[in-house]
Amino acid sequence: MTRFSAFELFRQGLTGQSGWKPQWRSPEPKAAYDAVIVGGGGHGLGAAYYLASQHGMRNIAVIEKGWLGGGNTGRNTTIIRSNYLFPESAGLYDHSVKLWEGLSRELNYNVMFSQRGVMMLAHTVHDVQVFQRHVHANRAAGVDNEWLTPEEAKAYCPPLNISDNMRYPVLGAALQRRGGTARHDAVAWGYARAADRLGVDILENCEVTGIVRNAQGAVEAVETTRGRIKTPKVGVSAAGHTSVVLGMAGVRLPLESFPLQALVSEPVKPVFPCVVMSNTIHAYISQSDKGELVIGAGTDIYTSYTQRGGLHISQHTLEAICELFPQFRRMRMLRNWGGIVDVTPDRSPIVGKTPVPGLYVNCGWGTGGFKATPGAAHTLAWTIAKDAPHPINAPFTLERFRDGFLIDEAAAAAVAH
Amino acid sequence: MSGSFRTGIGGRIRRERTVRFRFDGVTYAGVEGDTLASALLANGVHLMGRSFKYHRPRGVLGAGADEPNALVEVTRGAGRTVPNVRATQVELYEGLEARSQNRWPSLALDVGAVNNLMAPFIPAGFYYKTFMWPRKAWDALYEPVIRAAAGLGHAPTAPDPDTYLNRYAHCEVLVIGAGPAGLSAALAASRGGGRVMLVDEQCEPGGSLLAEPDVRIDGLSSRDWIARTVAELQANPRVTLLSRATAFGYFAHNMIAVNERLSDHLAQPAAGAPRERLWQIRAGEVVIAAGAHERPLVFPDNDRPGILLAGAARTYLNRYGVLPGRRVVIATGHDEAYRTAIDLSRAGVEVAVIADLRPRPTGPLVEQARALGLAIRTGCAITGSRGGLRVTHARLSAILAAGKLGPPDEIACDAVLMSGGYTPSVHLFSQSRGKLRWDEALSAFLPDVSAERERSAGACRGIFALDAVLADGAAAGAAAAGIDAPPALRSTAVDADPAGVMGAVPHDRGPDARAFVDWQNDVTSKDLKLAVREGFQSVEHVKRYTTNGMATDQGKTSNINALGVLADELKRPVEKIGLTTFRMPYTPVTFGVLAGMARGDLFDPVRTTPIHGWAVENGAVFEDVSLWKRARYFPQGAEDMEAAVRRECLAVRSACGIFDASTLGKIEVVGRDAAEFMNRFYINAWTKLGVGRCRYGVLCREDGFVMDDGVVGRIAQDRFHVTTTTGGAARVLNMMEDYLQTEWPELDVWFTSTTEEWAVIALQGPKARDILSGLVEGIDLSPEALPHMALAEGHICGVPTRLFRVSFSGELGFEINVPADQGRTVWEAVWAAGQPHGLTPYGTETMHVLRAEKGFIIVGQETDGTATPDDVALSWAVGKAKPDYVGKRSLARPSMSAPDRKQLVGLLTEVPETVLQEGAQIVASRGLKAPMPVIGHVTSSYYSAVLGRSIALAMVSGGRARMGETLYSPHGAGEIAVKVVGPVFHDPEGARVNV
Amino acid sequence: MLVITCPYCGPRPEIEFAHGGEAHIARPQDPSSLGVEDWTEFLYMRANPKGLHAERWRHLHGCARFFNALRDTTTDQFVATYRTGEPRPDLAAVKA
Amino acid sequence: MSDVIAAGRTPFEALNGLSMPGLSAAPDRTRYILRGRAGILAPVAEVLGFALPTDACRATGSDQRHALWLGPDEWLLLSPAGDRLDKALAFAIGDVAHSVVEVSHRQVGIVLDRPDAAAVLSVGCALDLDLAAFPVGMCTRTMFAKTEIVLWRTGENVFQIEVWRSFADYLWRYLVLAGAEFA
Repeated sequence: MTRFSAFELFRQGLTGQSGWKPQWRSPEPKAAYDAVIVGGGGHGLGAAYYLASQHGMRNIAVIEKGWLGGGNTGRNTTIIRSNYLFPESAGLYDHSVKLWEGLSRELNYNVMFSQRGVMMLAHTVHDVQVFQRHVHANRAAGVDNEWLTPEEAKAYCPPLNISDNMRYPVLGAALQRRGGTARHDAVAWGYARAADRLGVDILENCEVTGIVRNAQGAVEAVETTRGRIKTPKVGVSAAGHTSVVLGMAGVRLPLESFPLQALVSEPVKPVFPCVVMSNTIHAYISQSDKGELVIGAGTDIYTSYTQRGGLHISQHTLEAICELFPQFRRMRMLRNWGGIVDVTPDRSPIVGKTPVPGLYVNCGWGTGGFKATPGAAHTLAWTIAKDAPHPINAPFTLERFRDGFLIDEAAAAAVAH
Repeated sequence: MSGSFRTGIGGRIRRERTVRFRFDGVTYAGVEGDTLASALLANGVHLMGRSFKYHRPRGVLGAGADEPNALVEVTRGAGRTVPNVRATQVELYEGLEARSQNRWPSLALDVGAVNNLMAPFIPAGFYYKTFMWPRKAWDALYEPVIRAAAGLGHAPTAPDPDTYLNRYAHCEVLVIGAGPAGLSAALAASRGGGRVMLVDEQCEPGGSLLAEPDVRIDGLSSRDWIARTVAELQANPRVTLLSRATAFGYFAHNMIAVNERLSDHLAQPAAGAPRERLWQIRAGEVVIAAGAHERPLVFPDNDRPGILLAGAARTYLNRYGVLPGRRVVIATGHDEAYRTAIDLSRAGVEVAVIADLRPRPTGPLVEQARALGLAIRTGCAITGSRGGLRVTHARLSAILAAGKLGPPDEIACDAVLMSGGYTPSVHLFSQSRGKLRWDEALSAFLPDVSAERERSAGACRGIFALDAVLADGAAAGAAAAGIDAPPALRSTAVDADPAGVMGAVPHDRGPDARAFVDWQNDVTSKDLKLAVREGFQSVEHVKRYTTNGMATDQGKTSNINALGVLADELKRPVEKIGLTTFRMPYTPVTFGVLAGMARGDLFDPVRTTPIHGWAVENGAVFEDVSLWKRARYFPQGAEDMEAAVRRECLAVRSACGIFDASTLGKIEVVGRDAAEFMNRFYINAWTKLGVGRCRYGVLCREDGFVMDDGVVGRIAQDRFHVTTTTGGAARVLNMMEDYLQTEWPELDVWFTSTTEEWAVIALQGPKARDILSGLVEGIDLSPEALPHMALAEGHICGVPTRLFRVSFSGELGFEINVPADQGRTVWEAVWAAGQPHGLTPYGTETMHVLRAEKGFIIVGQETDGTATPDDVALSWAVGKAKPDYVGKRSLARPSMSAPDRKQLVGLLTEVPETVLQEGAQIVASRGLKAPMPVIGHVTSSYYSAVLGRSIALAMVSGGRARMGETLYSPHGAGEIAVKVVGPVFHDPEGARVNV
Repeated sequence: MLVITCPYCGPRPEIEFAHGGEAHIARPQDPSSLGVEDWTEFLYMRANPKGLHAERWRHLHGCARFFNALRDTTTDQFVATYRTGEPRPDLAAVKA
Repeated sequence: MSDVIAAGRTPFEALNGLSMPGLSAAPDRTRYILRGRAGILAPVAEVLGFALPTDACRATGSDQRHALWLGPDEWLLLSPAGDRLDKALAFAIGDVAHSVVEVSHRQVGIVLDRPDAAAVLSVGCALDLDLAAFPVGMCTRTMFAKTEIVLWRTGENVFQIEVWRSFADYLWRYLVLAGAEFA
């Protein structure tokens, strides 16, 4: 496989770029693998890559019902940060950020991780209390996060409106400088190419239709639209479709899948230097390398697999964007799309073993899965290889709901008096 | 005189009305009825833009919404600049100011064009393969350079002063598109008597007919037929006809979103005139008559200025009276281009040659062209062009039998007009989730199975012959209205063979030749082949890897040609490759019109209490709590918040304070099962609560975590006055209804929100009774008659009141509930009566300090959704004897009583003046480095004026077992030592409240 | 914005409604007698089907009643809405 | 400003002179929310002098008093200021399970009376206000932009709107600003 480099691009340039080979093979499924990953998004391909690169499991396959990265990997707003409140979360997401920092070179694929900084705006006294708690908690956990005054926030993001005639004036912001964005498709393709290079079979247009269990109840094989595949270990990273897949093995999950919309503006010259999030008025915005303003909207109120939401959801977000950045009011929405996000009761993911021996799951990321791609994949691979929790994903078990050890990042931002 | 390329007659323009405008600083003259593009063409200007990646000089390609090249910035000043506008859709007005984009220093001489020379080395997706070393260089060097080169126009720099409107509409039949199909559909549907809406993107109805002056329909000229049809529609009160209104989104359950542009076309919009309006239309039936887009030909150097679509050229001629050039080459694989050739030669343009890819084109149009003596080369491919900022030559080669090409020759020309055929616009149909089918003969995807109550008509479903289009529209409109179709109309139109070509034109130009598929994003057939070579087989992958179809035209001209190239490369039939998803919006939509009226005051409702006006007049500083404005503190003179709060706190402790508690949620729980419901719902026991008594209630979620709290008063055996937190009011009421309606419907109890029925005046402090005594009637305020946690109904200042003796401050306290209308009157009366006693108004900040001094929690501050009643020292409130209440079962889980749970404690800093930061973390020892084991966090922290020192509440692991321990809180560099104490700092025995 | 047919008020715009999650999950009569697995099932485990889904809605900004609906989560088309307490309609009947 | 509006129901024109033809404050009213089991229908009819509406989203009344169906067991009773009904209702209804709660001050009334009233409301109300779909006599809770209202059509071009007092400013401003286009 040809290494990617500026030199190679130049060399190929002399021959009309005609020498490039497929970035990954399109093999026929084998009869059996040592492990099968269900879901060809960043999480699943990453898990396969780490199984092969860290745990020496080369006889494995990733099965994807559509095209690689066609799920939430290719449908999100690519925000990456680790300034979560609870140490369990900060641990998992920061593990991810550290992997992001070396990912382009590790995969020899430029995923364009851009540490432009993620700024979370506080609009109420309660926001200030919550975000300052975040700052303190992150510092103690070794995660960078700092408090900015409104003036400092504007200095960091000049387009920001900090006038106090806003309905909800900006009272300050929490800034994580190591946060930023990455090129979502490249993450899936980069992991696919690197995993393929290590011998992993990537099977596109291959939908899992059943999970076969032996007399002891352990995983024995998966039925797919391309035939039965024997395997003792199945890792599921199917995002919004996880409930359906695990249902095939009789596993019920505390998950609901909601439509999540995002949109981009027409491309313009650089105008927005960082990522800005406002949980209070629901605005999430950055600018892509291409020049588009990338904006995250909220979820619809009902569960759905249509990958389509209501216009009023996008309107709600653009109201907020236009208040925070009134000069963008004349910008134009170019493209709007929907994903399917699987949400748990405590808004934290489930990563690890299931009640079924040999069946592992990585789900429940809600709206935050992209940023965790390398970390979740890396620790899931460990769990699959060793059939044991990784210290970092150990708190994110399914059992936490039974035992009441919730990691409730959402409730932590509960509304006060 | 308005440009040398203007014809003497014809078109729908008003030649006599000259309109002056500026493009890149040069003043030009156009005429009324022009678009920016037609006016520039009339002045011989084809060069209108630069491409996204290679910065190649580009001329206008089309004449409408599909334009990928001619994107400009139109400005009316800093706050009124719009980037990336299609010159083909900008209606000319006097003084219009437009700038070209993505070039420096000028459109003609653009340094960025160096990328063009780099082209061989920066193919599709090149950035994935490089810029990886050294790591820092990506953020510091590569990315900034890439970003600066990318992007098209500039974002506006000042706030947009214009207003945007919203309108919900409903109709029985919505027709989208006012071309021949849409007009016929609307006319037919209107006869059904129902409400009909007809929306059209252009400035006047007519669609493709606007470029067909010579066709006669039903015995009338096309112009007269349009006029007659529109007149009948406008005369019908049940019909709404919208122009400049683009249906951009098709949503579930037949909701169509339409963007109506109201003032952009005006030279001088009236002051305050709204700019755009969003229509959200719920239609019983939808007729899509969206027409079709012409396909360019994919041949080497097909992107030079002066190379445009043949149909577009015909539109410029027939609608705008503009000639695309003096000597043109027509390159086509489709009959329609012959119409252009015929009309142009009649207009005096020299048609050098018609190069037709098809071996033996036939049909009336071809014959007409022959009859006119136009040179036609059949089986002839266009394989290149020459020229700098304008095409000068077309390169033609005969296609030999073996698929080989004959020797090329170059034809001098100043314009090349091309056509590969027409692609039905199935955007909205696909958005509606309808299923498409591939039609090999038309090489087009056509609507097949509908998902909504919708039907397509005319060109957007592959019907092109005018008579058939008119009939199809009428049939669709009638069917949508549930009536019989009217008799078909006849026209004089000459029909074209609808079949065309797709994909790349064969050429002999070698590997470096670039044949553009997506003009704006500079995607060539080579790029598509590279993507396939690199293993990207899914059409979605190819799109994302090459960015084909992702530009601001969303692939209107490029998608089908790209499919053609892919099909050849993958050796797979098109229908097996499939199409990328059509996404909302059809054309870009202004953020502002989607945000609509929701700005400033109207962004969210501003909720204020009946006493708000008094607080404003008395200098209160406010804070936002959910939708409410609450007085935070009342500074005097130059006081800052800290000083004001210390003064307010001392006033309450020493004399009396008055506080507006009206925002607290209130719910009247009424019915003979009221107590039973309260028992099942709240953790407390209610049966024994006597009438006239109050109790502090705590509510858990079913998972056992504290959700809300508040004082509950029993007004009668069957009536409770429940209070909630300000932010929790709606949540609690919803949860009550949920349990009652779906779990306990047998209970005779009802809930009514009374939050806004009552104004609530909190009077707190040792002097409270003295102040009140002169004001109340029929209420005995004595401690015996009205002890702490009792309530009485009577009158105050002649107004009926529910008087609660409760205290959130630890002082003697009353909460005076009066009907909201009288809230301010009573407040002012109490205020006056309090003057001799040093009554002081205070806000939420002081309220927080006072309750913290007493160790009272605030839900959402001490609790964060993971705290049980016991965690926050409220287990005393639990009705232990009750068999069940919401959350009880969850609280029985072992983890809920684990000794290491975070528990509410008080913290005292070693240095009394040191005030901990709220949210600060708690650790067990000094000198820890991150990541450090954290055992708790500070939830509330203030300076207590009455205690003369700082106090803090915290949630600390196993906190109650740590009384007296010294712990540490990392602050900045070092840490602050704190002593763990009980959460009640002031008057622990509660003497002051029982007086 | 969906159109939802309230069993009391008829077809209404989605913005008047609140979604209530999976339908037909009755709160146990005596929760304290439930084993931890059963309680966890009641508390957290939810059907999340791709296809027909029985779910609760509340006409919050209308008649304020809770009711149930059968909706296809792959198309968002409603098959039926019915009042709280009524059994889940069997599809054959609905189609008829 | 809501207090200005509500105290004695000062006309809305007090809102920075924001006004619109046909938009006015409703006269002062006494309001109750009546809930209860079916058995209350007869006794309540006795007190009101007319039957409670049992058809969804319909209002009944005399020229003085009106009952608006808000839900299958929920009615909004409107009567002139001072026309207190609670004791009479309680006495008449007796043992039948019910709830009467006064909400006179919780909300305020707005009247929109102009030929294009339905169109004006359509700037913020997603309901179909065509006479066929929303006839005279229909009433319902619904949303107007971001506030809940009770919308009651009392004439072909006359709508009565009941809104919680602290949302009244918002509703009024929105109507006046959005209504400007109708002039």
